[in-house]
Amino acid sequence: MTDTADRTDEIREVERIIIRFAGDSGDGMQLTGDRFTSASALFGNDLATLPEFPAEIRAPAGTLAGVSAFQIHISDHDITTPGDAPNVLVAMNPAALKAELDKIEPGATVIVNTDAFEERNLAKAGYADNPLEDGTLDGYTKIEAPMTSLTKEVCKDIGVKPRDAERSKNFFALGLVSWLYSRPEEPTMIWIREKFKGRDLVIAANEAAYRAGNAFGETAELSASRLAVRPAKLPAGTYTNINGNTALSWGLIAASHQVGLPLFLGSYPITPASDILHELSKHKNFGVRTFQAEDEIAAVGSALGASYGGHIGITTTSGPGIALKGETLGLAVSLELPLIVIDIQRGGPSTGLPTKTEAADLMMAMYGRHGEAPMPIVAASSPSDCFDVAIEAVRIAVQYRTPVMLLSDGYLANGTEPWKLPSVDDLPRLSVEFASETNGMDDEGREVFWPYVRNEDMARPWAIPGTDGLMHRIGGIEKQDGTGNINYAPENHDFMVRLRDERIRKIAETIPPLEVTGDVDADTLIVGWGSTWGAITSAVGRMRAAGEKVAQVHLTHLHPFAPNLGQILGQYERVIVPEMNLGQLTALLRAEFLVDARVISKVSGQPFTAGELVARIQEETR
Amino acid sequence: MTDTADRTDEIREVERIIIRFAGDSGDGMQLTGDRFTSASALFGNDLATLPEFPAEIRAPAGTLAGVSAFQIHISDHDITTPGDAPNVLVAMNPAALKAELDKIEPGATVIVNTDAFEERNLAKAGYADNPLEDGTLDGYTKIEAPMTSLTKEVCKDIGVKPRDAERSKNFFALGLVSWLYSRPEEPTMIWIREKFKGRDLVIAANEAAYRAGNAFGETAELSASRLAVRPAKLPAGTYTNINGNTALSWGLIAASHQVGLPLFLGSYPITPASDILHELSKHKNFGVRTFQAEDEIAAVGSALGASYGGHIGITTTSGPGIALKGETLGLAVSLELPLIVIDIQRGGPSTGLPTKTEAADLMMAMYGRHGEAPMPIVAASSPSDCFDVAIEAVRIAVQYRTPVMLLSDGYLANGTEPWKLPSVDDLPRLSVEFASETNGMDDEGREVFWPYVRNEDMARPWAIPGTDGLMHRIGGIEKQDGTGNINYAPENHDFMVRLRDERIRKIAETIPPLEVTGDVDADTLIVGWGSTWGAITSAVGRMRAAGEKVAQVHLTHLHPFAPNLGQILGQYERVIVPEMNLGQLTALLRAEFLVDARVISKVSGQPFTAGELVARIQEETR
Amino acid sequence: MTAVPLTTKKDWSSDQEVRWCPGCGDYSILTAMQLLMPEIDRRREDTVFISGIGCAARFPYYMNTYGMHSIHGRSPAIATGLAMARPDLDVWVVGGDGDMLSIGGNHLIHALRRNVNLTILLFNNQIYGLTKGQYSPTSEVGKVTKSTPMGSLDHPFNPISLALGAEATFVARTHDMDRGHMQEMFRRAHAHKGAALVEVYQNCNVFNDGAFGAITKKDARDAMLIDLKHGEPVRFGAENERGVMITDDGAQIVNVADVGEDKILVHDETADRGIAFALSGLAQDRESPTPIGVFRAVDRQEYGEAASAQLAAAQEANGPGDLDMLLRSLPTWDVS
Amino acid sequence: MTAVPLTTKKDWSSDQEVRWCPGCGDYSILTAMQLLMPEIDRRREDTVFISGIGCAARFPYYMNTYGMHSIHGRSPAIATGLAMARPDLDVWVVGGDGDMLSIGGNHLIHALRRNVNLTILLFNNQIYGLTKGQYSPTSEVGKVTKSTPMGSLDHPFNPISLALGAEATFVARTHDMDRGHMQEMFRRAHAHKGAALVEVYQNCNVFNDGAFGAITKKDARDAMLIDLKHGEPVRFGAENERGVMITDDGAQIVNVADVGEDKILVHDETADRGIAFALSGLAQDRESPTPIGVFRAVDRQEYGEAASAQLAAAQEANGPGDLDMLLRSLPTWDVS
Ligand SMILES: Cc1ncc(C[n+]2csc(CCOP(=O)(O)OP(=O)(O)O)c2C)c(N)n1
Ligand SMILES: Cc1ncc(C[n+]2csc(CCOP(=O)(O)OP(=O)(O)O)c2C)c(N)n1
Ligand code: SF4
Ligand code: SF4
Ligand SMILES: [Mg+2]
Ligand SMILES: [Mg+2]
Repeated sequence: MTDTADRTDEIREVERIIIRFAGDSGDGMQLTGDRFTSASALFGNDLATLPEFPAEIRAPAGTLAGVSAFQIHISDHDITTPGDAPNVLVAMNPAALKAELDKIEPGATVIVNTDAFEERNLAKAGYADNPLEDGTLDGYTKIEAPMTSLTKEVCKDIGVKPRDAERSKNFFALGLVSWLYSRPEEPTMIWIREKFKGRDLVIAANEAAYRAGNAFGETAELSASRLAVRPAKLPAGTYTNINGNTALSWGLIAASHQVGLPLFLGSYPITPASDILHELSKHKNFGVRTFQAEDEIAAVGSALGASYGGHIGITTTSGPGIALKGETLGLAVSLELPLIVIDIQRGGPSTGLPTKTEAADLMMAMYGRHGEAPMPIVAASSPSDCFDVAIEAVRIAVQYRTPVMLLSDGYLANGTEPWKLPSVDDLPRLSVEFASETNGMDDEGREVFWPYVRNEDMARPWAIPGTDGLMHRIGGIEKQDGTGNINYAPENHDFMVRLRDERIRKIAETIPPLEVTGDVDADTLIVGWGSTWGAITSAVGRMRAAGEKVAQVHLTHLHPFAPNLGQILGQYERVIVPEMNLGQLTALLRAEFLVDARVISKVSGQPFTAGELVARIQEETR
Repeated sequence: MTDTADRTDEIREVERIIIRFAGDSGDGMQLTGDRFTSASALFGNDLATLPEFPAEIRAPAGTLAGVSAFQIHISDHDITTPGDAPNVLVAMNPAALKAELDKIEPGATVIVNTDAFEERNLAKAGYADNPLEDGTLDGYTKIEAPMTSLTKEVCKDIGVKPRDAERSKNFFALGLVSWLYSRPEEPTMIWIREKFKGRDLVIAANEAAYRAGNAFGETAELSASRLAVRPAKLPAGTYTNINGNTALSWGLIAASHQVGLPLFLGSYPITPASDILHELSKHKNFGVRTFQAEDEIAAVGSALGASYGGHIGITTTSGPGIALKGETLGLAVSLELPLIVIDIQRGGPSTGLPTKTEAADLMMAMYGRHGEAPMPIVAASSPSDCFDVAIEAVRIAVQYRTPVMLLSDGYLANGTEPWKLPSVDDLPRLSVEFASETNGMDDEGREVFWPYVRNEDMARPWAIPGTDGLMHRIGGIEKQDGTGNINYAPENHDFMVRLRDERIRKIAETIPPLEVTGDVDADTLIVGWGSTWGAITSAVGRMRAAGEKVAQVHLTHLHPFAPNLGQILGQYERVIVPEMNLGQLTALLRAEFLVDARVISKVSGQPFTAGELVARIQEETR
Repeated sequence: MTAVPLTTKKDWSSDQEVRWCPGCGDYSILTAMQLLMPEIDRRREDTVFISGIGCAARFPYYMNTYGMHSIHGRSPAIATGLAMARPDLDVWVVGGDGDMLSIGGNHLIHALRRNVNLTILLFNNQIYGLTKGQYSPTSEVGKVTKSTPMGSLDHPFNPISLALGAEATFVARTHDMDRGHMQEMFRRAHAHKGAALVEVYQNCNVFNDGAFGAITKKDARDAMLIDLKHGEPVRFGAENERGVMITDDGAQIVNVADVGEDKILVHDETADRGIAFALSGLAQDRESPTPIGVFRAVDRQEYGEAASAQLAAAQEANGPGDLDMLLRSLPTWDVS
Repeated sequence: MTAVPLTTKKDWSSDQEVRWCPGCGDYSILTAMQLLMPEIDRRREDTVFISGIGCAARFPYYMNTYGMHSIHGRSPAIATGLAMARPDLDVWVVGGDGDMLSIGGNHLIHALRRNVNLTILLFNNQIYGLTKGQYSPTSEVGKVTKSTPMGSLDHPFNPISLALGAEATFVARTHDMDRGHMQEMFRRAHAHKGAALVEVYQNCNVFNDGAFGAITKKDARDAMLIDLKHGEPVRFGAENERGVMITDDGAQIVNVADVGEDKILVHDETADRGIAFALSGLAQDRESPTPIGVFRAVDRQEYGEAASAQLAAAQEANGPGDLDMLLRSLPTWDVS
């Protein structure tokens, strides 16, 4: 046995590694992935992650349905996706191997927990023969480790019962993988000690398992497989590894802080949006009120009630919830009150694929209300961008007194990336003033408050209950501009319908112009929105590196569009729009700008990979 | 006094008259209009009507808000609208005059009930001076009749108390107008006797009032104003005067008859859709089940449940209701069950203008569901067309096993036109077969039923509970094509999303090609959908009569479009789309066919008039 | 809180024309309210009326307070958000039997169980007024309406029973023919901390005229209205000769003379819900004696206050939110 | 109706893999049902299970019958349509406490008041299982969950009370630890004509383990479960030493010896709703004796049957629908 220091020289340096941890839901793969991510982040790699859960809470152990996976891409330079085909697969049981093998790249390293490859498990996974023996893994680098038994063994010494010891086998895997890919041990050890504080046996078991994994690498002479990825050269600053739902929650809190109004969240649990409710409910000391309503309609209703009262009313949900909120959103449009409506999109239609990602709610966001009921729409493009977009949504809502739809998706919600923390001083300065004075005169010459008088942004005054002398009534029946009185006159309705449309279009005035990246003078422009940003950016990067000319533009504002979008589109011969739907933005662009935009569509519950995008863009441009 | 026979010679013949009856909600103007309509229909005129109710049940008497109006266009030739500016206004009180005067044509005849023009009523209507005296009616032919007092007078003799007598004053108005415009008396007398059977005093009062109105014309020497409109030359057949909601209800019953399945209506009352619920609930002897649900979601849910059971499930509502049904419609899309969803559109957004018409729910019909949830859409173009479109909706639903959205609007719902009754033998023959046999094999080789196996229309089998041996489960989670088993695989989802899209597009195969009318070789094509048909047809007629070349095409199918629409659009330099919204079909056409379609938009709660359409088309084409 | 100025009915009346049908019971409820408000020690500025859609739901337009005429059935949900966000306000909810019990039934029962600080007035006319006369969830079985030409089949809700089943802390009933009683109930409901439901029997003279005539008209009241009064025996009749007794078979109407005075139930607003529920069951149709008054009034944690208390406790424990600290609350690392 | 063939549990089990967490109470409910079905005289073909969304709502997939796994909260509405359209079918509705009482609360109470012929099973685990552990409308106050880190504030519904308040004609409670009792309740509910609600206390061992342990575990049952039996005195305890008495203060738990046997309530499923309601109120927390069994079972017009009767009556009166006559039912005129 040589010592570790010695071996280090043999470690091959690579630019990037993509590892996929896969096991039974009960195997703790999400945690393992998280730990590996943390260690990599602290080490200074750029990274992106993609957790994938089964739809069942706890599907029967050992079955394909129960497989839980976590993919992480670590790199020594700026990356934007969790990677195409993984270079490494950790399979804790046969089901995991079966479910994941076709996702990884040819020649990849496959690390298996051999203990789990016994008859019952093989059968449950639907393997007639043992894939470790029948040539299934030919062409892969196979690393076989009896993780369960080795973990039990090291745990025996410290007095942990075998059944409990078994639970630590994911730390064995983590130890082994960390050794193989040169992750520092310290952060994980610290974490274990904090997390399990007071449960000394658990701490000891996990530490021992981790070290056993480490040692297994050494003893099994796996040095040939060792790789290292250097820290990335990222802009200086303090970083944290963040997922979209957390970033979104914090963005809302930040916006509330900036605008000086308390948050009120009315929500009904639904995957993958629930974590925003969970996160916000932890921050009551920020004055955040969270209300778990009886359904989605009550959720948005309560948020609207809070907005009426001068709070920033928010409602969070996923597609099915938005489908239920349509009528209330129409009311919000008519009332012209600020309201933030957050849709963490998932696979549809109907219950669809609750735990998978998709971006097919854009049209519903745009049109899912009766009558002409326009609503601004913004979309986040990466986990950390959720923070910024949340602030932008609040800005639009309070400045223009309008409900705003914010679109994110399951991929952004749970995926993570390192995020350079903004300084609080640099956050956008938002502000709003409640009305405090009368602004009209009634027939008898008395000063009164008119709720639908408009300022230069065409926004009406926000006069909250409790304000001296501004008593007024608002409602969903058509009203007269200015006075806000119920008005059924034909001309008034026509006027109001157009006014509501125009006032939303007017928001474009405060949307910064879009910037085209890549080869501005290319023939082909790739237009994206939402979470496709990472894959598109990476694909465009690869194509350009290979000498192809491509331009890219990514939209945060879906309604109204940034003011220069039409002009940009006009400059390109070919406009290609990758979307995780059947072509929703594509249709909007075609209708508005009459450009022959073409969709590259993927609706499989999975994000695009950069590789497949390159191929499909090439197909379109050939 | 000369006798009537004599005077008849003096009656001037005209092609058409447009009369608007207006009065307080309590004045019985709808009934008056109805009676005049019936008499005209029986007389053989072509006609079209437009009733307009106030939003309040009974707004305070005498106020502008309480004005109820009924417009009728009678003609000696085929007409398609209730007319532009009325030639005659009957104003039962000052509020009616004030509210309606600006709608009528210059020089029109204004018939007023002078008794109502006293101080209190003038004040309620907001008149400082009496408009009958201050020159307001200069330039109009004014006919002043003290209707209330004359009615009371003739009723005194027959023993009716003054208070009760007053209620008959609308029959006075009817008598007068019938005399002026040469309507036969008999049908009205018969109707009065039937309607009030057993209430002899009421019959006597109404008859006396009618005759008094008649006599008033004679005695007041109004012969100069007398006009007559000859019967129109309509195709031979039996006619009835029908409104859209009744036609729609009958169409559903007819479809049920043709397809041989019972109807189930789940509905929640809402203006202007409630009358379909009312109408269908009268026809239980047709095996029609109507269920007034607790809300719109339960309404569509119950209809879907009935569809699952092998009925034709129907749900009727207006915009706000559709906004609530979105989630359940997504389920229906996923379940692939027949379901008829009827939206009688009204002014929006939100509560909007409940009693006014609008056609701004097309985009919601198209996109108001989360995920990719395509649904066919059909729209009715005239009151009687509601009958045919209802049958077409049922055809599509049962043949293709899909929810279908049927769009009508407030104007069609309440407006009437003469309808040549179809022969039952000539109705479309619909048919459907329930599944009765297994169609798959399970892993163990047993014959089983697979709910998502497809026929040549890509429709899945409709196996209703109770069927021997076909037990199966369906649901809203993504399923495997064929077996219908829950399936989370990426490829399967992508496949199913595209399949659902394609199977709806495939419906185009059974949609008859569109026919262009007017000048097929014109430069300008007017594309319409829904209730604009009448106004567009009339406008195109007028333009062509004036020597301008215009082509017209009207869409019944909004999704998918008729197969030849793209080709038609491609033939014209200019595509103009009149819509009672801000340009919803326009956007769909632009996105799908990349043609520069331009909207002519009116969103005032009022239908287009032919005159204003002519002007706006000319503006666009100049 | 700002001092409450002296006001009169006129101050509480908005400038909007009242648009109910002449003779509608809603007028007398409005008048009762506008006359009552000056006596309640809240400013118009701090008062909000939230309603759904329906004739009843027009109410907020006529009150010179803050108000929202929202959408059908959702007023309890919207008001819940407002009351939670702004515990300083006085939030009233008004709606009809369709609005609150049909489409809005779920929001109502959840607001009741949560005990949100709302004063909820349910104008029960046993019909859909605004949509011109369909039966409602409180209509009697067999009702012939536009949507039920052969008579309705649905067994009605008893709003009092439903509210008690939904854990309401304050439930009362009154009727539009007795201004004093209405005002007393509104005042009590308003004073209650938490969700208070008042069912108001309201005559729709156009589509359901006289629905309550048999019990509310002056000369019927003695025999037909059981006026519940806390601490007093539950008795009624011209001579107070009838009363209510609790047995193993529930609440029974008896002749006091037959059973003896001491067997008569003494009304206790704070008693077990079962008794209030049994009392609510006495009015199963229009021809049986009907209890009015406060069925139940008990103290329980008010929702908005409890929510605010959690905010305060969180601040107490963790200090006021510090945004910078929040951003650094997950593991961080520095790149230089 | 086709003759009902002899079947076994296996015939009622679908080929789909059961996907609840190991140890979940849903398994025992499924087994109870699959074992019971062969004893109920309905064919699998005529049996339909309709559910919403949630762990409980997976139930239909596992029954070899017709079934629909619909959307969250809407199963009572969908089932209402099916039961009305097809009175020949045997329609069951299954859902969790979130599905049926939170988002679906309104549909449930309306189905109950209408008395639609549905057998409704409410799996109450006092938690949202499928969305991984938020509190539900039946969770106890103060519950710490993902969405309520400082404890929940909402007073819970008592599903039995709510159902009684909603005019239910059949209401029962059982629990997942007693197969025999479950089967008895399912059988009774199924036999009931109209809407029958059975609340099943169900353990979610992942997110709310042991919620009912204090009352349902074998050695606790004697002291903690009050087994309601029609016609029998309501007594419990190891020696049947405790019982329930009705007083002006509601239902009281007493020592039988203290009050005498004849004061003990004799359970009557058909008695006034007030008594059943008072009984339901006995179980206000997890540590108090809890009644199980049939609280109420009364006859009332079944909705679908009544609807069908109207159709028959209309045909009787007007003859079967004649389309041609219908088209000519308004005034017509001829043009030649
Ligand atoms: C979503 C929606 N559905 C239906 C309607 C139509 N609608 C308006 S009021 C009403 C019911 C009115 O009855 P109720 O609540 O009892 O009030 P009332 O008019 O009797 O005072 C209905 C069905 C609507 N406005 N919105
Ligand atoms: C419209 C909609 N909102 C929210 C959800 C998410 N959701 C699924 S199940 C569920 C609640 C589950 O709790 P319960 O009904 O008690 O069933 P359990 O899982 O506990 O058996 C929720 C909120 C959804 N699927 N659809
Ligand atoms: S319809 Fe009835 S409830 Fe509505 S305003 Fe008229 S009388 Fe009142
Ligand atoms: S989460 Fe709870 S209720 Fe759901 S399957 Fe698991 S144990 Fe059962
Ligand atoms: Mg009502
Ligand atoms: Mg639950």
